[in-house]
Amino acid sequence: MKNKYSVFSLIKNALSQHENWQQAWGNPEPKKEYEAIIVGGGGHGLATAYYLAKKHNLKNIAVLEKGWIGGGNTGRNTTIIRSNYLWDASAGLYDHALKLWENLSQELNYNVMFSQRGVMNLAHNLQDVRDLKRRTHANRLNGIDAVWLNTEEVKKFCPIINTSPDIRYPVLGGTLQRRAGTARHDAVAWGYARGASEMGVDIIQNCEVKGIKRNGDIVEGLDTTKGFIKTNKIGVVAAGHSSVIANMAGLKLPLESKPLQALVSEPVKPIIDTVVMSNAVHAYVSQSDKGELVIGAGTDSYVSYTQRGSHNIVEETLKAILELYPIFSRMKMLRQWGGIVDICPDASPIISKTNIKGLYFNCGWGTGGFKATPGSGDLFAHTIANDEPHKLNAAFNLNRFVSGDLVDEHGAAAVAH
Amino acid sequence: MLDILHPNISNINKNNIDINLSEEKIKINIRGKNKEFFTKVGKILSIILPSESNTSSSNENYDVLWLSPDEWMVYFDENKNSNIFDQLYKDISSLKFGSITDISSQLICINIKGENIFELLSSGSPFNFEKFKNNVGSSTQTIVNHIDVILHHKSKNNVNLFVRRSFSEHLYEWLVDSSNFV
Amino acid sequence: MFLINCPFCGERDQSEFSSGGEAHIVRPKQPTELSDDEWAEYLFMRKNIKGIQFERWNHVHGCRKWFNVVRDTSNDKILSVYKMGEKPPVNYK
Amino acid sequence: MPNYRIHKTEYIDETKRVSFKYDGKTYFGYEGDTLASALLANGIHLVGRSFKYHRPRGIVSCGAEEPNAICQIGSKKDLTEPNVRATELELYEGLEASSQNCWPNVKFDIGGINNFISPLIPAGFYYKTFMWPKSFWKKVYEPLIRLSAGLGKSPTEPDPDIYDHKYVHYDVLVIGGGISGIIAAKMAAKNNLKTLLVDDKKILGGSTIYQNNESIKIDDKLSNEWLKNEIQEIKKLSNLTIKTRTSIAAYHGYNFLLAKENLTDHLPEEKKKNKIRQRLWKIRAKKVVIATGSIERPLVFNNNDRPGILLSNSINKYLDYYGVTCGENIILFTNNDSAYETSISLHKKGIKNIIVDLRKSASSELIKQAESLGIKIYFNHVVTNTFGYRKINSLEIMKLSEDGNTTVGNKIRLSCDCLGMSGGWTPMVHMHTQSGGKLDFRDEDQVFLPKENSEYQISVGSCNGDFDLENIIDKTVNKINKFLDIDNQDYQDTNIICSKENDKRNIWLLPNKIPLGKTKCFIDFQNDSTAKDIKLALKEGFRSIEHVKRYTTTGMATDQGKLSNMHALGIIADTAGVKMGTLGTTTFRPPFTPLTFGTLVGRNVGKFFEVVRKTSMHEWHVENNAEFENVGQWKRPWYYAKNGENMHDAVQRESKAARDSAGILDASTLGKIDIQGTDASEFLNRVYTNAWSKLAIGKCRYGLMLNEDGMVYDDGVTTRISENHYLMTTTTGGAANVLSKLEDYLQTEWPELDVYLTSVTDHYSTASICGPNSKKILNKLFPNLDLSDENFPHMSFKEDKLENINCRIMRISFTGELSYEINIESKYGHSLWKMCIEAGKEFNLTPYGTETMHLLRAEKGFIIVGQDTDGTMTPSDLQMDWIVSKKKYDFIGKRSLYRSDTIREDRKQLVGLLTDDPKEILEEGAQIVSDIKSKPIDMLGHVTSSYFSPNLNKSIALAVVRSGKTMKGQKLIIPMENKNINVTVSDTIFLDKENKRLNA
Repeated sequence: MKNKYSVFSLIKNALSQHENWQQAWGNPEPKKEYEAIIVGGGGHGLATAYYLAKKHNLKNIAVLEKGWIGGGNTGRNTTIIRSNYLWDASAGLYDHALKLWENLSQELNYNVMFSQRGVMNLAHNLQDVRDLKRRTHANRLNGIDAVWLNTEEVKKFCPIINTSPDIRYPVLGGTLQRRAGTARHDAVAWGYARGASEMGVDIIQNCEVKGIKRNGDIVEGLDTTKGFIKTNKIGVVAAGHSSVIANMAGLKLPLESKPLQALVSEPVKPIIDTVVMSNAVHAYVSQSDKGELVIGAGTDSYVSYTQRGSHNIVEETLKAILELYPIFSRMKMLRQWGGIVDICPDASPIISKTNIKGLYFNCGWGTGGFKATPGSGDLFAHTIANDEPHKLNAAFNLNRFVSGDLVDEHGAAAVAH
Repeated sequence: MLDILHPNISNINKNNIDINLSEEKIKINIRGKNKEFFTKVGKILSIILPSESNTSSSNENYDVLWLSPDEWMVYFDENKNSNIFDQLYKDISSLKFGSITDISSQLICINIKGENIFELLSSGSPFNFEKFKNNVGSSTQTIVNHIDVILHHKSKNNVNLFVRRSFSEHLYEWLVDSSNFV
Repeated sequence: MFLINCPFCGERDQSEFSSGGEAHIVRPKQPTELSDDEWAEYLFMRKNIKGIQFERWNHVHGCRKWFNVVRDTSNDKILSVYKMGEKPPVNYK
Repeated sequence: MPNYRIHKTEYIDETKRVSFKYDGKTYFGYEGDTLASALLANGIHLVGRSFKYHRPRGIVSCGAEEPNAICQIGSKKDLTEPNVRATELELYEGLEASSQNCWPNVKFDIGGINNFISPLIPAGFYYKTFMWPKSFWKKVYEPLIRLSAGLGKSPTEPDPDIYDHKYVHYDVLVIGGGISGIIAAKMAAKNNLKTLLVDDKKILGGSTIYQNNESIKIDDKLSNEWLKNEIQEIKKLSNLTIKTRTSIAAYHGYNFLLAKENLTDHLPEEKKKNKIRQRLWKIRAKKVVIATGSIERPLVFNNNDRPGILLSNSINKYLDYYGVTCGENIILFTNNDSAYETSISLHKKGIKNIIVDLRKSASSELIKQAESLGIKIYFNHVVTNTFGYRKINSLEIMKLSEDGNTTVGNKIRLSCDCLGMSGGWTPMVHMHTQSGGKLDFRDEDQVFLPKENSEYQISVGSCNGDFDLENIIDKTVNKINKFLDIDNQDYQDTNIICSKENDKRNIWLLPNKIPLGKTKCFIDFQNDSTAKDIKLALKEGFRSIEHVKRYTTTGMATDQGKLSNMHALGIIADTAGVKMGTLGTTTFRPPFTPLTFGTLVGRNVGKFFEVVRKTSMHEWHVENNAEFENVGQWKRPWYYAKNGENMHDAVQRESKAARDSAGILDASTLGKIDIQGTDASEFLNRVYTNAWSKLAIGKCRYGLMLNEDGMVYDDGVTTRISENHYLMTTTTGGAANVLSKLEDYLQTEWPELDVYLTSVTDHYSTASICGPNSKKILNKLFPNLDLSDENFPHMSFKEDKLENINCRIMRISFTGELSYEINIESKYGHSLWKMCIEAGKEFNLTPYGTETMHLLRAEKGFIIVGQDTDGTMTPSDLQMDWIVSKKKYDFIGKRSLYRSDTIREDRKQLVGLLTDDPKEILEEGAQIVSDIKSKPIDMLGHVTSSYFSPNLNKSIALAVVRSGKTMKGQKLIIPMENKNINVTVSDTIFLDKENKRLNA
């Protein structure tokens, strides 16, 4: 690695007042032609390019990003990583990702600060208990660490939760995945960008795709704000805007794009050292390494590309937060923001070929794509390189909406993640 | 003897706000579109159904609130015309001119009056009461503290609030709590 | 929070409404005669437009009526509302 | 103790002395002070340590932009509050505040060691390290990083304070009560527009209210005198509501704004009790006038962060508003005229001061005034370094080169105890951009300005980039007249005299002889990001402003970059050689200043967190020891704990009683929809899977409703009341959704159908009596009703009266027992229930809850939608093919039942399970396998319902299992954590397969 990061390189550079650091990734102009182009420079897109270069030996690759890399949902999410999904297909997909997360900092030589502080999902009614136990059993048998905690154990694991039986929806227990946790979202995009760039991938920012050129049912290239670029393989990973790109190729996707909101509090000294999610009352919270409480809200019910969203979503979420953590009432919201997520009818993603040759889509991650970043990139790269899905993403094809073989994760994923 | 059990709502008076469980009322949901429907209703109730949104019509016996272009609610004190429902049902629903549904127990009527009632409602309702409070007879369906309500501006600063029975205690408690802070 | 002009009740706060997604997706009159692909198209495939979208809203906490809205999803501006069964305004494409 | 309060002002009530504690020590201030002004009056500048390097930091400003003076307020576990800006907190008797992010104390802070290793910890250092050895991350590095997290401390007990919300609607909202806001509000209100004026301070007037320079006059009065007059005027306007201590937090679309009003934060603790602490105003305004003013910029030079270095205008405000001087020997460092106002004010109060001005020369009225007063001015000079650890004690200045890129000549060392800096003014465009407005960049004074105003909002005054008074007043008046479409003449003849600034010179990063890498030129004080951090980010390829911000954390502290964003942008632009206008700003996200969660939630906490729905019988259940289950928003009796039973015992007792004699269930929560219209039958045909046209009047039928995707959505019994009239029941949880879905189909897909739907869920209360003795009980209640099987068979309906009150009685059964559901108007529900209990006494009529109901129906293999289904089950999967009409042309979801996946034979299907050990009760949710050794283990399905049946004296369960339909009699395994349970697939009906009990 020409620009290896370590404590030694920090010391060395400190001696020269940090004047000699090299660019983390390049800033090239687009070439005329690429073997493959990834549309979308978020975590998933950059990871796709990284694995295409690293595992499939494609060297002439470009990632096109209309703004700045990591500026979409990668930089806007609440960074929760877990793999305790219900169905085998989902569990396989997300646990593949989780295993990659566990070595990602070393693999990329970039500290993505993956923190395995555990993710706990709470149950607030009897059906929640059944659903979460079902998930816990499925996870255990799928080799995914998951344990059921009763109310006392929940309280012990996270003492600030209000587990009083007198609240509106008392905590009846919860499921805990200890390997789950959080990571530093920006670092994931930057780490993959740096890794991909070192293997020769062109990362082209401020380059918006304006059209997809086809010859019959085969793709030929992309019209962009930086001119036409030829290619026979296009992988679209443009979360939020997937339908916009699909429309350029004359495709409709089973997606709706909706604002998802999140907020952080002012930083305080560590007060919660895990991630707690609660679908029934719509609240989830963790604390960042800066000390901010990171709180995810729900999506709005309407299609919108504004990245704004309604105020009532935030209000409803904080209501639930105060129900579960009444000690946070005097904490202050520092900033709120929205991201645009594209949501599939079955709350599972699409990592798939299309009926246009050379055009691939990776989309529909809804509110929970961040956790899948490495796995998604790896499997999408496989799909693009081989023109066939990997067995771990075979179930996440587009045809499932025709056959009816959906991977319905509503029960387990509900509003969130 | 079958006792009537009212939701746990008592009379409250503070900060220029009176909150009372209203007298027992008959409420009838009436729906229809065709000419016969309007004629029949007009005849039976001696009233012309309000056709304008957010309004009501009243005579000495009945109040009729506009709910939607083909839906109204008639309400009146229980001791008056207790067979009017049967008559409406027989002449309209049975003859296929529309729909007549008794919703007397579906809704609880909470009467709120006093100078500060619109302040009170505004702590939980996004509805713009500017016009409403200046027009006696206005009616509207909206939300108060996340609960669906029908409001009827009966007389100056006197509003009948209709809420589904199962929500009524909760809403009442909220109204009482809110009246501390107007 | 949008201010939505219900064609029956007038301007109301968004919290009185629920969104019903894309408008003018007509339920096929003869579903049994459709192929799986055609049925999937009706069931799941959406334009999901960034820009001017025709969509349905329900004044669920008011008059309970469904109606259509023309809204620019890129800035959330509502350009027009019209009742069910009415023709969409022609000045929006 | 030194006293820096040097003169009286009308805003400080010197008759009201207020004592307060700071870091454990008692001090005094006066009513009218902020915590910051009181600290400064006591000579305290050092108030905190910075986040990363733990450098000593002092008060910098006097407002919301304050990055340093943030404190922990109070020490009680429930009332303490972190990160409160001392510059905004009004002083009150008994206030307790302490500094944050330092240990053991602010003067000696162990963390200060970070300042010495700062070369090793540049921006983004953690991305480059803490990776080896891998195992150290979790054990060593991460705990270390987390140890340094955060500033203040969260409360640890629930908040006793009350918060409230209120919706308001105005014609015009004016944000900001400075001079332009006051003018705008007056114009609007006088023209019959219902107007709201909000300002975050205690009193109106902005910065003009203490402006008392002779060269600035309006109608021959000092500007502050003139404005006080105006304030008196507007207070009389009946159309105008004025809210002080109220700040706009967010500006959403459609002119929906949130404002936070502080009601008790300025009161001593005993006066706060039982009052609303903060109120969130939810404002809808037809038009919004933004008059939020501007804030002064710092200047970026080496060691610009020492305590005692403030914004120049803040020094002025502390002096003229609070009567406090920030020092006795002050240097003002500026690139514009505003510092001269401060200088002249200081001079007049006898405070020695000199000016260092970046500009080569300048010649406005103000400068002439300063010169005539003999104030020393160093033009064309720059501060290159400052000295003093806990407070500034001196600094160095040097001459600037012609092009301003370097310094020339000799260092001049000047002593001082305070430095005021003014780098110009930044218009507060937050509200404009939050509303969706775009920005323009004005090169002349390097400011971002609202690009265009919409018909719904405009910016006036200095937030619009209009800086001198003449400009402010004239432009505001013109713009407001146009914006509101009025013709107000109030300010037509206003005569304004003010000093005009002629010369500008802006340098984002001031030159220095020392290499940048060895300097500490702070940009973001709180997050400790410096000019060299920004340059490092750029060097490493971070080009976008958002990248630089995130990499260096500039602008991400609790002040959200109010002081730092412009310099970060400026340095990026200069370094990258692009124009600032093209670089754009980072997004200004709500809220403008941090907003308490409590305020955002209002009174929707505790018992008002969410609606509780109760049936008419609720009180009886409470009196009879019911434990409740939450079903949606409803409270339903779960089981009745008689004589302190546990749930298992109660359910066993209840279940047995229901089958042996009689049981009674409150079924009022089931959704009920009244359906009328000539096409009611056709409508039901379309929404249910089975056929309805032939249902006779007076009969009931069970129906299954699907989603269009073919999956089971809801179920219930529907009764035909008359030719055109049905009563549909739905599940408790599904009631609202079913009604809304049916309305949707009626209004949008089938408008030709003459059908009306009306919810009557709350109109009826329902008591369901089941068991072999139920008929006898019914007979006691309805002696005139012929209950014979011939006259009143299963699945039929009768009307009868209970003491003159109409009842609808359905003979339907969810338990498999002979069973009647009595529906009565809800106001009599409680009475009905009591009468049933009374009538049933001799038959041991036993009230039972939802748990027993679930058990009883499971014995009969009846499904519960939502428990035995999960949105992936078709009727066929549930072994309910019998309910799907083959004849009907269409119904909701029909087409989906014939897709390639839904016709698969090996789908998961509902089966019964019997444990080999009849005492073993399976866990609901447990997974089912056939081969425990397969890898990966192949899960065939899961247990959906499981009970110990007292009537069968064994454990029973329902489950969904792959190809379950064909597996009857097969052995399967339930692998639990500590054991494997052997089960056999059975029929789903465990009891009374012949349905004999229905007619028992």
